[in-house]
Amino acid sequence: MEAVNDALLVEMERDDNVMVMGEDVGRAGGVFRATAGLLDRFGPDRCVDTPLAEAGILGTAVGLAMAGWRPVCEMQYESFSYPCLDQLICHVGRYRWRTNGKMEFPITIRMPTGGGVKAPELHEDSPETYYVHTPGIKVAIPSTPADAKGLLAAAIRSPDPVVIMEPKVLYRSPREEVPDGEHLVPLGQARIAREGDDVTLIAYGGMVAVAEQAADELEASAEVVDVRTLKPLDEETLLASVAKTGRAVIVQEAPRVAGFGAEIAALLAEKAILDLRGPVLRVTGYDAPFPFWSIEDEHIPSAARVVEAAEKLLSF
Amino acid sequence: MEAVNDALLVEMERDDNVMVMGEDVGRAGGVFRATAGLLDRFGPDRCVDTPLAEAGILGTAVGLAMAGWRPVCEMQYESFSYPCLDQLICHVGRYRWRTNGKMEFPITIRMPTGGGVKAPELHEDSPETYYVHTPGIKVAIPSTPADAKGLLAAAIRSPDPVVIMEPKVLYRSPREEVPDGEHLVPLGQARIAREGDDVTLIAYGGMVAVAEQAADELEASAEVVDVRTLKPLDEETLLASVAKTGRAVIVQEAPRVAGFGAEIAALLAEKAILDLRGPVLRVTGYDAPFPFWSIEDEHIPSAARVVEAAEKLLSF
Amino acid sequence: MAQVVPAEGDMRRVIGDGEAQPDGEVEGLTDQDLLELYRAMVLLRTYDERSVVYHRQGRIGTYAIFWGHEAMQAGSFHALDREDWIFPSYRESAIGLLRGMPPETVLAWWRGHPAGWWDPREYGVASIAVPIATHVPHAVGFAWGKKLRGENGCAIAYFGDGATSEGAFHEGANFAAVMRAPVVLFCNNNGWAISTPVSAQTRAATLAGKAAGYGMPGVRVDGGDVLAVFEATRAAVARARAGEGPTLIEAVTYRCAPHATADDPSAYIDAERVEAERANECLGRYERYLRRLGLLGDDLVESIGGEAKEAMRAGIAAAEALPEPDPDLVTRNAYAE
Amino acid sequence: MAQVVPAEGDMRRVIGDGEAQPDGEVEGLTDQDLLELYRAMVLLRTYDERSVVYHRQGRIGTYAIFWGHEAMQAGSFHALDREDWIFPSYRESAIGLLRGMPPETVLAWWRGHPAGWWDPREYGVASIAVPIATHVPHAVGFAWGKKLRGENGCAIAYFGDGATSEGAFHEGANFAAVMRAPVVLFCNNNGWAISTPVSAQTRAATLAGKAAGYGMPGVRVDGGDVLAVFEATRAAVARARAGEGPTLIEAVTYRCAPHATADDPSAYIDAERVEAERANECLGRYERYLRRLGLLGDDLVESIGGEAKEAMRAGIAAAEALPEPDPDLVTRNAYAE
Ligand SMILES: Cc1ncc(C[n+]2csc(CCOP(=O)(O)OP(=O)(O)O)c2C)c(N)n1
Ligand SMILES: Cc1ncc(C[n+]2csc(CCOP(=O)(O)OP(=O)(O)O)c2C)c(N)n1
Ligand SMILES: [Mg+2]
Ligand SMILES: [Mg+2]
Repeated sequence: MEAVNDALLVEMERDDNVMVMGEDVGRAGGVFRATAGLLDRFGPDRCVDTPLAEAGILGTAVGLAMAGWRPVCEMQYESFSYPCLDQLICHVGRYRWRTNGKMEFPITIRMPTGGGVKAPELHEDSPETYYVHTPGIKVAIPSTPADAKGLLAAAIRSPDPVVIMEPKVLYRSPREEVPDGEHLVPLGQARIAREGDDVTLIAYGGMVAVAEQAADELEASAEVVDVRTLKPLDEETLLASVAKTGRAVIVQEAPRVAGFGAEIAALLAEKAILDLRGPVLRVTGYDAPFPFWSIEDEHIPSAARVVEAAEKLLSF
Repeated sequence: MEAVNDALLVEMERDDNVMVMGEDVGRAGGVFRATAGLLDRFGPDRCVDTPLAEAGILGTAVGLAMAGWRPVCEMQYESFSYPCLDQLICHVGRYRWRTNGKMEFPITIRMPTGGGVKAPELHEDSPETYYVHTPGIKVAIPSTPADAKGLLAAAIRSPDPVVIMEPKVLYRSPREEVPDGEHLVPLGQARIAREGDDVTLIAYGGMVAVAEQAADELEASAEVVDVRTLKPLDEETLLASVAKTGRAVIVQEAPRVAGFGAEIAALLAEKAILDLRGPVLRVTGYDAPFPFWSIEDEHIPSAARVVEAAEKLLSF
Repeated sequence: MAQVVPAEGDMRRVIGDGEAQPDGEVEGLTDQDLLELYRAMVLLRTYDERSVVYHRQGRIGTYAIFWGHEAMQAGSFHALDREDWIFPSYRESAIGLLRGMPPETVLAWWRGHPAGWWDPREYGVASIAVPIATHVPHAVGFAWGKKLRGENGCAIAYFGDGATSEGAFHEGANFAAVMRAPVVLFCNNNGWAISTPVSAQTRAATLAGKAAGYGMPGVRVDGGDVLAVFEATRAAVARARAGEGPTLIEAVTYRCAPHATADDPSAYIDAERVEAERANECLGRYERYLRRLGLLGDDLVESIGGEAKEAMRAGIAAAEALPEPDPDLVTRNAYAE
Repeated sequence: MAQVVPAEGDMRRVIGDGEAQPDGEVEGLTDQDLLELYRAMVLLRTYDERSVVYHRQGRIGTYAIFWGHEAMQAGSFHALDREDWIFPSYRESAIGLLRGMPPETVLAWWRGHPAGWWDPREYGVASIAVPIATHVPHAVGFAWGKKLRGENGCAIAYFGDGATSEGAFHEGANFAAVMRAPVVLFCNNNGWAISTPVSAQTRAATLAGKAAGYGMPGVRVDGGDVLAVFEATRAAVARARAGEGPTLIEAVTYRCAPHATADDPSAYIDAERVEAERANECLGRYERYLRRLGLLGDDLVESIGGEAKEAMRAGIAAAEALPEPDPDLVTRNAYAE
């Protein structure tokens, strides 16, 4: 969380056109405290508590961008971003195209994402598919504090609209080194979180830690690829890893059907078909609403489920 | 179009709880005339011209369902359904689950879909992925007038919320036999539109005709599978076809990334891996907004692009 | 009709302060009704206070506190018939108790246990709405649907001041008016949407004033005055039943507890104002009113309070005794088939 | 200030009927301004009438007719400075012409040709908004953004009566008021949203009345009276520039053409009313006014009309002479990188 706050601070210092807006981002500093201190530092014009209206936030952000601002919009929780899908699909992803590529819409949309925090309904969704499928929108999901900072900074500087989904479990992750000052993680580059030879575990966001744990538990040597940017996708890194291991397990917390894991599987089915020594397996959430939290651990892919899939694949 | 109108008429006759609501569905009979005559026949209580507010339409439909109605909501165009995604994701797909499965929400959402009609911006999208990915929602897309009638009737009778996307090109398709009276096409059953041995062309909606044309043009023997219901997906029929041919080309008009074609490819990569004699290829729209209409034919998958993919695969 | 003492601009008030401000009264309410209202407020208050403790003890999860909102909930509830449906937000999570829902059901919800996922038909209480304002159209659709069927029953939707900024509120209110739906739109204006004051939410002088834009009446009452709230809701329900359509009620209060157990309001709240508001909180005000009327004495206060505490003790015990949920539920209930 | 002749309830009107209703006048408008307004209306009328013909000839695609809306567009436009931005809906597709945008650009849009996809900065005209009401927040954000930068320039958003039912209108209007954005919310109330009459859109007596719910002024003018529209917009723009925030203008007219070329209104429209409205349409009214003032004669009418026709002739020729679009555009321009 400090990483996100730090990225905002650095980027707002660096570029006077960057402004932060959202529900409770000012006085309260955000319900996850991502924007703490920004109001005092940059004043109420650049750190704006908005009315409670997500479509209004994103819709006015389009206009703010037209007036020369680089708005960073916070959606308080991923599930409360749904009212803004209309603006996102109709305008945010389309307006550059609508000007024949002449105008820029450097809008960043930040939101917490994912489960594992035992919260009431609609506080633990993983809606990345809605964003990734929308043309004109880039999507990144960090899995480490350093990436949370670097990807957010890259998003803010990007001339294109970028959705940054910050796994809530990351907010609670143990402190870790985050580079001071300016720190950029370019969009579009996956990260080999762990090298291995026998099977590739492909994950992003909160699932990277799960994949890493599974890699620990597996007897075989597992490579863990952290996708980091869902769009544009770093196909090269993914394909190189699968070319090496010949086996892929994709881990995705979101509901299974037409989730982003399917896109990765489709990529492999198209471009890695000769490398594959077995089926491409997906370990995912179910085609059901994220459950009441007493059983949320049954829904969120666990290391055990990943291990099981990998072992099945290894013995294929 | 008469097929849709006929299904509404038959189902409204059959069940007094069925009502139709939407923008301009009453006096005008719908901009595509799908609801023509229903106002006269069933009165303004069961064929309701609503205010211009899609989220309001779907949101009140949830309440109507709670009061015992089976609302059939029309979205005037697919792109104008985006404001209702919030209600869809937060409530329509979740409310049965939220009552521990005790209450039914038999809501049908009809919308025209797809391109090929040379209309202004935001009249030619193919947004099925947003719907399919949402838990609790079923999705069907007919490719023939008879299926347009039968799937809609099945949707209306379904205890679950169903999105029916009606390809606009179908509205303009030549007349074809549509069974009179009650006609049901059960949800969850794909259709072999054409039998063949060498390659399976998998398509739905407006792309089925494209796939069929490609099958005509191909020298090899192509099987065309019309998916019909995207969720629940008829895995069996798809897998059986690919088991036979060993080759699959998926045709999808929607933007490529994380489109529904990816889900089909992922299915094959998981469950047909030993049958596949080559990569799973997707012929899709691009990761860009549906273009201004003078070049829309470049965006929409053409028979030529499908043929090219199939030939590439056949010579793999 | 009610004898309403005008107060603070256009805000209706019935309960006086025992000094300068005289007490009014509401026609048609029997002594039994008045005590019923008290009992309801005590039950809600007890639910709320115990829940905060249970949360601290780790026995329930994050919890949305409604301390100080009891007059709004009990007062409006009392104007409803059993056939009327309630569409609560998280802030009214326990309103079902007033319909006989056992405390363990609501506690189970806050424990993330499926026993908290009730069948709305059982109590005429819709599921707790977590996303802001999106349940307003549900209430409207329900009420409209009842009307279309020629069935009795209206609906009441509860939402906050912040909710009025959402498109869903607007679309719902407009549908309600256009369809003349028998629905009461009950806005709990507690002055805050988490850390955002109502002054940053709208430039409108009042939220009740928004009603005019929909062609429906808007009423403003003192949300700390259970009788004023009852009276306003009764009138709105009467309009609804008479086929005159929806009413927007703005009940004005001041949130003097954190937004939820996870919230620390110290960064934004005015502590002095909170102090003052707590001193004048709705249950105490009503208790003093009943004492002035001679309807309530220490004994009754104690016995009603004791009953409520006992209900909660039994409730949390029952909630904790629920069997572990079936893990298979993660894949069930999304679809009928 | 303007001399406004009250008409039809609270609806402002300046132009009389040459008989019972006397003409008013608008202070500060020179003869040149008056003729400028006429020229603008003629250009728009000509654009519209020719477009319907071009559509029939298959030279443009589906087209949203704005016949009878010229007074609203030209009148409000005339109150703007060059630095002010316009956020049109499909109904104001050709409003850029008044800023010097060539007709072929707009025609190209209706031909589905990329030459119609202009750079908003070039004319201070945002892209044509197809989805209803979603551009209202854009105008609000732009105006607010200008204000935050301390730059001049306000914004005007055009939308219809139907648009007021959408959440996007509500959220935009609320943001405008809260942020005191220098923006004019211009509602073309032409009585219809395709086949839906405004009486089925809202129970509110007027759309201007919705402004109160946002704490902003609402003004109602005769949308067929170019001078009343101008005057109301000028006042709203002055408020915006003075830092007083947004204004909602409801310009009332009656749609006496089909919604678009694809629409057949015979199923729902009142043909007699259309007849009457067409007889009193805005351009003729204004022409008669100018003739009464002695500012306009047959010669000028003819020459101004001729210029407009010539502009359209040249425009359609230029649009048709545009090179076929590069098919590769299907994959370009969605992203910068
Ligand atoms: C659509 C949506 N956006 C954001 C949130 C997060 N959130 C929960 S409560 C709240 C404030 C609500 O304020 P108000 O409507 O005044 O109700 P109150 O909590 O004061 O009763 C917010 C922003 C949400 N639940 N739903
Ligand atoms: C969000 C959305 N829903 C539906 C439509 C389809 N549609 C196009 S124009 C129109 C009617 C608009 O009426 P109004 O706002 O009064 O504007 P007018 O056309 O009369 O100028 C509708 C429903 C749309 N473009 N956008
Ligand atoms: Mg509040
Ligand atoms: Mg209109």
